[in-house]
Amino acid sequence: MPAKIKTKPNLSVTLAGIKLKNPVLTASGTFGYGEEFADFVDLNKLGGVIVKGVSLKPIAGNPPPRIWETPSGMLNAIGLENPGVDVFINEKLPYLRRFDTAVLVNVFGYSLEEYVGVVERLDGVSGVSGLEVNISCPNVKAGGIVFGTNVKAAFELLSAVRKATKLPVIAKLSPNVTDITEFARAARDAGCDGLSLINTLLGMAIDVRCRRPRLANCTGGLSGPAIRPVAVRMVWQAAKAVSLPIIGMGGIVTGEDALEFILAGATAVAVGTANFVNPRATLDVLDDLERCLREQGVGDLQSLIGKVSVG
Amino acid sequence: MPAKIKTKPNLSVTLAGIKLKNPVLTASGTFGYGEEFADFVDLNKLGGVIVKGVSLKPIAGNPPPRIWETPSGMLNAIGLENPGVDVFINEKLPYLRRFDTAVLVNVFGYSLEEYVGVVERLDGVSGVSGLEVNISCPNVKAGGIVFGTNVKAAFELLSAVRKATKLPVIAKLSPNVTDITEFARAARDAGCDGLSLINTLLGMAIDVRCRRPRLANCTGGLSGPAIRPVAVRMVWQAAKAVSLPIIGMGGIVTGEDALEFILAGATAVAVGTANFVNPRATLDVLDDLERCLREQGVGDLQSLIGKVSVG
Amino acid sequence: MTKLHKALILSHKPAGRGYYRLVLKAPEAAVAAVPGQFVMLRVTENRDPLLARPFGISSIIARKSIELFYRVAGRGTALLTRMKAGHALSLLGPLGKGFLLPVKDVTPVLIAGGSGFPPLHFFAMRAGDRAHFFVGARDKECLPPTRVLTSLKANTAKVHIATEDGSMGRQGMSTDALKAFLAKEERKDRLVIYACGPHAMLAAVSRIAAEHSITCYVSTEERMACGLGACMGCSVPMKAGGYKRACKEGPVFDARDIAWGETVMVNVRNSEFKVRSE
Amino acid sequence: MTKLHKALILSHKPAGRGYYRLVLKAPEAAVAAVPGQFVMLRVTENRDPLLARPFGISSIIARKSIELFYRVAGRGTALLTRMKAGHALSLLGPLGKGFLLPVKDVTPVLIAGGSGFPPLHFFAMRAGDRAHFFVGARDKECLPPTRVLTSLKANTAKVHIATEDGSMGRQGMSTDALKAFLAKEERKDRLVIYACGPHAMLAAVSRIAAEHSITCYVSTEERMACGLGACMGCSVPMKAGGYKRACKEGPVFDARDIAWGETVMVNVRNSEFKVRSE
Ligand SMILES: Cc1cc2nc3c(=O)[nH]c(=O)nc-3n(C[C@H](O)[C@H](O)[C@H](O)COP(=O)(O)OP(=O)(O)OC[C@H]3O[C@@H](n4cnc5c(N)ncnc54)[C@H](O)[C@@H]3O)c2cc1C
Ligand SMILES: Cc1cc2nc3c(=O)[nH]c(=O)nc-3n(C[C@H](O)[C@H](O)[C@H](O)COP(=O)(O)OP(=O)(O)OC[C@H]3O[C@@H](n4cnc5c(N)ncnc54)[C@H](O)[C@@H]3O)c2cc1C
Ligand SMILES: Cc1cc2nc3c(=O)[nH]c(=O)nc-3n(C[C@H](O)[C@H](O)[C@H](O)COP(=O)(O)O)c2cc1C
Ligand SMILES: Cc1cc2nc3c(=O)[nH]c(=O)nc-3n(C[C@H](O)[C@H](O)[C@H](O)COP(=O)(O)O)c2cc1C
Ligand code: FES
Ligand code: FES
Repeated sequence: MPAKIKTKPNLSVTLAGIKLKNPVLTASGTFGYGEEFADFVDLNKLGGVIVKGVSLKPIAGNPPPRIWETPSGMLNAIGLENPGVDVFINEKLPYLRRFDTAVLVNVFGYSLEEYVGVVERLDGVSGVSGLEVNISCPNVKAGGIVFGTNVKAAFELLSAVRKATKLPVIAKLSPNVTDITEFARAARDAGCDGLSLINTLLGMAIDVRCRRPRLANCTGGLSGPAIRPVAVRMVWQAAKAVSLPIIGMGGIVTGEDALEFILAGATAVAVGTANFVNPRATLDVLDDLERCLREQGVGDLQSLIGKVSVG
Repeated sequence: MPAKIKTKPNLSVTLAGIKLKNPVLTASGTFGYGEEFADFVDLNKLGGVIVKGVSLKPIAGNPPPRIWETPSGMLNAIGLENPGVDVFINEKLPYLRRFDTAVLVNVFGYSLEEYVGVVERLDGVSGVSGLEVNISCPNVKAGGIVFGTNVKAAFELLSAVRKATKLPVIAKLSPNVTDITEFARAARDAGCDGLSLINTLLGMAIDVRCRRPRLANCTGGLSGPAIRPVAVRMVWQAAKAVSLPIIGMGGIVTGEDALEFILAGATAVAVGTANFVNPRATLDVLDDLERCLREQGVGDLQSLIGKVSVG
Repeated sequence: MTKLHKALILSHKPAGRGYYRLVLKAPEAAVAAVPGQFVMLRVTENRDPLLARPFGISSIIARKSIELFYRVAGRGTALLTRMKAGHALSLLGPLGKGFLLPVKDVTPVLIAGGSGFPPLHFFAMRAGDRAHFFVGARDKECLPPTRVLTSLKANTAKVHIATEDGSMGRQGMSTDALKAFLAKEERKDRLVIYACGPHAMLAAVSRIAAEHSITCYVSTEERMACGLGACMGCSVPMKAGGYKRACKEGPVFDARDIAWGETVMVNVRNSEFKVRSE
Repeated sequence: MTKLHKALILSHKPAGRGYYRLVLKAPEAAVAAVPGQFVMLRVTENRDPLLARPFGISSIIARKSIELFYRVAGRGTALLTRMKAGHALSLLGPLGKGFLLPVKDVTPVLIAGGSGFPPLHFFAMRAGDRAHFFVGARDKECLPPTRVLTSLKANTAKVHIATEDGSMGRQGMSTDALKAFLAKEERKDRLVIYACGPHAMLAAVSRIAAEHSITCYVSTEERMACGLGACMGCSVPMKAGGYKRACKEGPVFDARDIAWGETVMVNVRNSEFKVRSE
């Protein structure tokens, strides 16, 4: 085993031009707007916060039941409930501004125009470090086809978003595709500054007694440790395909889980479902990650990005 | 809760013209050629056995390590090791013939010709009830593109296979696609008699100490309870898209798991990874399934196929 | 104020009628807790079952530990029964908004169904002296454990028991008993109803309360992932439109604010999958 | 012959030097087992960790129970340590082909490294009287537990202990001790070597055996999902080409049949992730 080192390893990374004091972020929709975790996590300690998805207008979300537990994971169909970008800016952002941490705003819409609208609204707003664009939404104007599962639609959407803001744009890819690298390249060609993956896998569970789906929405997004192997694989494929920095996520619970993503090619990682199980998960991952580096005698996390040796 | 019934519910189903005494099958590659489980399972009790994938020529498989455990699942990269179709017919099939159960032979190849070759070899061989065609293989003659992830390639392959045999042909679909219904329709249009899904999800795990993939093959197939929500969703989508009978699989451990697939639209189910954890898993699922039907006062399993009520 | 605790199991025994009584040492939580609040318990440190399970607080013992009563409803609670005294569980709480306790000269009317009695028992311990406690079940064996009924009798003005088969107390539903009680009661303006139990019962109680224009608070049971207001998974439809989070704005709501119709389905599910998993 | 048992834990205690001693009641398995065979133990009934864990049989007690020694190497073994006597575990076995025990007037040379001693201890109990047992480790604290060494001394002709730091027995590697022993030994034709331990050690031992043209059997450690020959996950590369299954044709192989080079990487992995998970 390599010699341990005493000195604190350097965990800071730069992602899409955003300086992060460490690579541990919060996955969108699993950490609210930060305030919910005030009792557990000092946000100053995190590399950054990716907030719950924000849309141009408020969205009430889906009827319950919205969640269901699955083996080592969970299904959710929240329906992107959120108070809308204006309430976000006026009531949620001020709290986040108080902390010395990067704030990435996850944005979405149900048409290209809605995406552009929310992005323009956030442009130049102080306290916003960058945008994470959730492209796993149906385009209601194009028969509900999901932007993130059609390369052309994804490219057009991301190009429009890119033009609409000066902020760093990170494309959050959907894993429900045949070839993730097509979408990674589309995001690069659209001028995006980084990638975020993976979003949830489309899943379904059925209550065998009343013979109905467990979720009122029928299908939902699968997250948690169960999907980690798929997520690591896609991050690895995307990292080989494009040189954009990547935020890796999907089932991260420990520092070693995070390190898997970094070795696969992620510059930063996001902790999602684990926050529900353990509200201190982000900090635990961070401590754990630092311990791993010390144990391995690694002085700078950067030196590990994409360093998995294949074959 | 509905009244329990005393009489034994009818579990028999007909799939692609094959009569099954019950809907519980063994998933290919997880039950060897039946003999391995002789100490635990009376094959006469099973609806059928889907044997490990068979190719035209023997295949040695991938170098170790070939497996890795993941949360509620496992990764495998066995490399389709098998003794070839002739050894299968001469040394493995005779054992299976001794039992009163359906025998589905899972076949694959690395070119259209290899598929056709093994299929022709099996045509008319006594003791073979039908073929399950694993299309999740790279076509070495076409730059290694996986048949099962390209609709056109899948259609051509399945059409050729269909023409090469009088046996029922069941197409085993890959879940690593954007839209499973495209492939369900391609299989139908190619004249297949049934569908089998899902095969494993492509995944990867990394040993963070030696910075190498956990599998010598780098990536592998994710199976087990972790993937069940994805599998149920795809079976549900495929069943809505085409009228072909479906063998549903992916993480089935209990009778209720099996019932989820049946309600989603599967006519039969296959138990895979669970056989490794509990060699009696198939029989446990069967007993459990019968108990569920009694509890719900259901006299005939057929009446539940695809009966999930949405919305 | 931290809410995450490693809580030592002080006592964990079957309490009768299918319930287990679990006493956890968690001084900070014990001091902070008010009736109607709940805790989230992790039943394993592994990845499956993944999520913590919510349980209402039944009482605080010696200002340092929390008493829970639970019934095996599925995988998580089944696993929980195996945890022995001396073992420590990760406990999150107290969570949610509790009941606001009645002002002087209000007569609290508490009504519990199914496994909904714990928060109301806690209520009775804190402000039960003038309270009337209604509890009902299909039969005797589905009522709360004897030790709970005994404690309720000691801590309230009167316990009204109803069973549908008449095997204990008056025959019929607890809501019938409530109706009868309200019929005889003159000073309805002094009553406030507090209910906890299956959705169908809560809906019925809130109708009755409305008929007599009595203020009514209900404690709802929704599936929860985080218990912290972060996952948006526990939403309850509001009459005013939109949803509120049972774990944050609830679990206690003013009955008039809830859009009862729309959640019936939820309840069917919940009850169904509780049945299933038994 | 059924191989699936619900095995009651008769005793489960730390045995020193980081090992746990686990005694499981499984009469059928106990009667059937031969040295070199192993069992698969499930550490939970839940979905995670999913797979059973393989452990070599260290001895049979009173023809009815199986003795195992294990070290915490990761999540599964960590979980296993929590299982208390009185609890029952699902046990699959005996599995694999064991050592074929030496014919009369053969002197068995047993050599164990790491946590590879249990099957060889079982061997010694059955056919150890003339055996020389070599065991080595980095230091004293990495050797097998004292009770195992004591039992080995009582059941073999001689136990040769070697530690790299000299903290116990002769200084150096067990393979050095083996070489020294072979150098002095005239009747090499009477020797048969049986080895179990880390891959690197097995490779070294098989080289030494080859140099002295002594028959050598090694027991390999591969990841296993089923233990039954069904998953093809445990394959060992053969010199003749292709692979054999450690759980079915193995875990014991004739050293000459294994393609040593190709598996080195496997071993790096195994040892690495053992380190990791400690
Ligand atoms: C605020 C609140 C307080 C509660 N207080 C108590 C109590 O004091 N005593 C008691 O016995 N039960 C109580 N419950 C119900 C209890 O949480 C469930 O019985 C328990 O979660 C079932 O878990 P399981 O793994 O055994 O069942 P499973 O069916 O395996 O659980 C699967 C999933 O559904 C959820 N779930 C299942 N049933 C319910 C339910 N009725 N309500 C909410 N989520 C559910 C589980 O949390 C889990 O996420 C309370 C629920 C809530 C929301
Ligand atoms: C035939 C055989 C006999 C064995 N006998 C013993 C014994 O008597 N005493 C003992 O302490 N250990 C023994 N081992 C090793 C033991 O199986 C592993 O230490 C154990 O599986 C580790 O599981 P874990 O969950 O703690 O580690 P994790 O790293 O969490 O396990 C992850 C996965 O890798 C597998 N794995 C991890 N380490 C090993 C290993 N060294 N060999 C094979 N698979 C591994 C696990 O089974 C699991 O599938 C034996 C292994 C084999 C193959
Ligand atoms: C309850 C819930 C809500 C989510 N909401 C969003 C969202 O609003 N926008 C988004 O891009 N991703 C959302 N996600 C996806 C997560 O950000 C993350 O990509 C996914 O859950 C995988 O990470 P995990 O396995 O660590 O949870 C949500 C996930 C969950 C579980
Ligand atoms: C070790 C292993 C080997 C497999 N081999 C094959 C195979 O040869 N052909 C095939 O079509 N599917 C194969 N599969 C896929 C399974 O048949 C099944 O589709 C998949 O594992 C999902 O089911 P499960 O989650 O119940 O295991 C294999 C799966 C595993 C785990
Ligand atoms: S349980 Fe997560 S918001 Fe209420
Ligand atoms: S462990 Fe499955 S074949 Fe050996």
